Amino acid sequence: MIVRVQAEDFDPEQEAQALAVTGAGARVSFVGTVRDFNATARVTALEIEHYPRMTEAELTRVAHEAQRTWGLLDVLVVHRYGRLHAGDRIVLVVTWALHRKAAFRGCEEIIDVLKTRAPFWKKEITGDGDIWIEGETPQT
Amino acid sequence: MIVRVQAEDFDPEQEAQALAVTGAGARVSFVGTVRDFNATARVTALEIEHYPRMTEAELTRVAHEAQRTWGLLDVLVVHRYGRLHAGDRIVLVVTWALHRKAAFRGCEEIIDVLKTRAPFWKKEITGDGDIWIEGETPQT
Amino acid sequence: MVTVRCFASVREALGLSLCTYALERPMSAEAVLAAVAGERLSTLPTRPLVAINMQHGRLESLVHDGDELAFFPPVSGG
Amino acid sequence: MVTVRCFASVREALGLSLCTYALERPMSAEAVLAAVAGERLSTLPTRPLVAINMQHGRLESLVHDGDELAFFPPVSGG
Repeated sequence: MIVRVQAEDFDPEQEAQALAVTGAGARVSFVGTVRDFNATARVTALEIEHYPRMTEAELTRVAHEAQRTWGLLDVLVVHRYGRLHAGDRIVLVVTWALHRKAAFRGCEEIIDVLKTRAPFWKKEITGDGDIWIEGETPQT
Repeated sequence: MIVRVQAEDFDPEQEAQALAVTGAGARVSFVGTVRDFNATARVTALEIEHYPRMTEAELTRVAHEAQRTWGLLDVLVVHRYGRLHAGDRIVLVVTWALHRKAAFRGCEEIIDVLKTRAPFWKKEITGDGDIWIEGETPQT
Repeated sequence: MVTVRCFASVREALGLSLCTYALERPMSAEAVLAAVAGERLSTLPTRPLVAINMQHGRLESLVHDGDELAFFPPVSGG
Repeated sequence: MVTVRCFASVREALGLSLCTYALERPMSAEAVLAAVAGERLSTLPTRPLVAINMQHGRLESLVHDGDELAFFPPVSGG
């Protein structure tokens, strides 16, 4: 299992190859990217703040839970922080399983739970000031 | 949209990059690979036969249906035929959407429907003779 | 004239990959199969599936001059 | 002594990123926040979320010497 938080961009295929998982019949990858900004809002960038060490700890918990629930052979999670622009990759989740259902369910669960529990916060940078994007409340 | 049937291997990331989709917030990729063979069965390879032209036509129908149903921004399907070995990639399905639910549902639907409708047939090659893998009956 | 293709275990059982058949009257896909397979038809363990002009169809469907028929077992791709 | 961190809009509202607080008696996480935020606490539009030792917790939870507390708004990653 690899869980990493970084400012740098990543190559989804190179990341997945690095784990060198064997015996899997199915691999599902999710790549989240910055959508085009609303032109009228004059948004020029996105700034992602995070809570160092807790992000890794929480992502690891989320990945382990999904691995147990769905019997995943392996899991990879990479999440970026810092300043991002339209089209930039934000997050990568890859799951390996014997069969496709487990790989799909596990991958989707990780990104769903990540969005409610991993301590990241997004701010839109505009010419008129910055706007925090409203987040989701984690279940404790 | 790209739909391709080929004997050659593919690089999932290069294939996805070739479509150069913009404006998507989510991309989901499924890669199906040949699982390890049952050692006792002395299986040495997998041979995939297909119905040229109908495979492309059927995969295109499946991709269009999912695109309509889930509002996908784009779809990529690559499926191999010929002789494959344990660990080899067989199929790639990539979906792009504004939001992750649509990308996940669309990708999963394409691979599910492909498995019941696309005219491919798998045979296990063993030292003692070849065994056709039992398939799924397509809904007409 | 219709084109008839067979795939996978159907191809092997019938020893038939590709042939043409001259339609003398409207016939079902199944009747065309019986005509081109001859006595080897009985070697098929179950009724095969059919595609007509590269779309999944029914064995009961009538086929027309110029159609391409294909017979095969349940698919197993992906 | 506990460590207190604030993130995102909570950090900006309180003007507080990182500080320590000397616990004199067992206190709730919320009471620690009130103590370190002072009068700026009222600038928070809602009660923040809390993590205790890098796990999501409750504002009512008692904190102990050596704990690391973090206060922040709902998360918005992914």
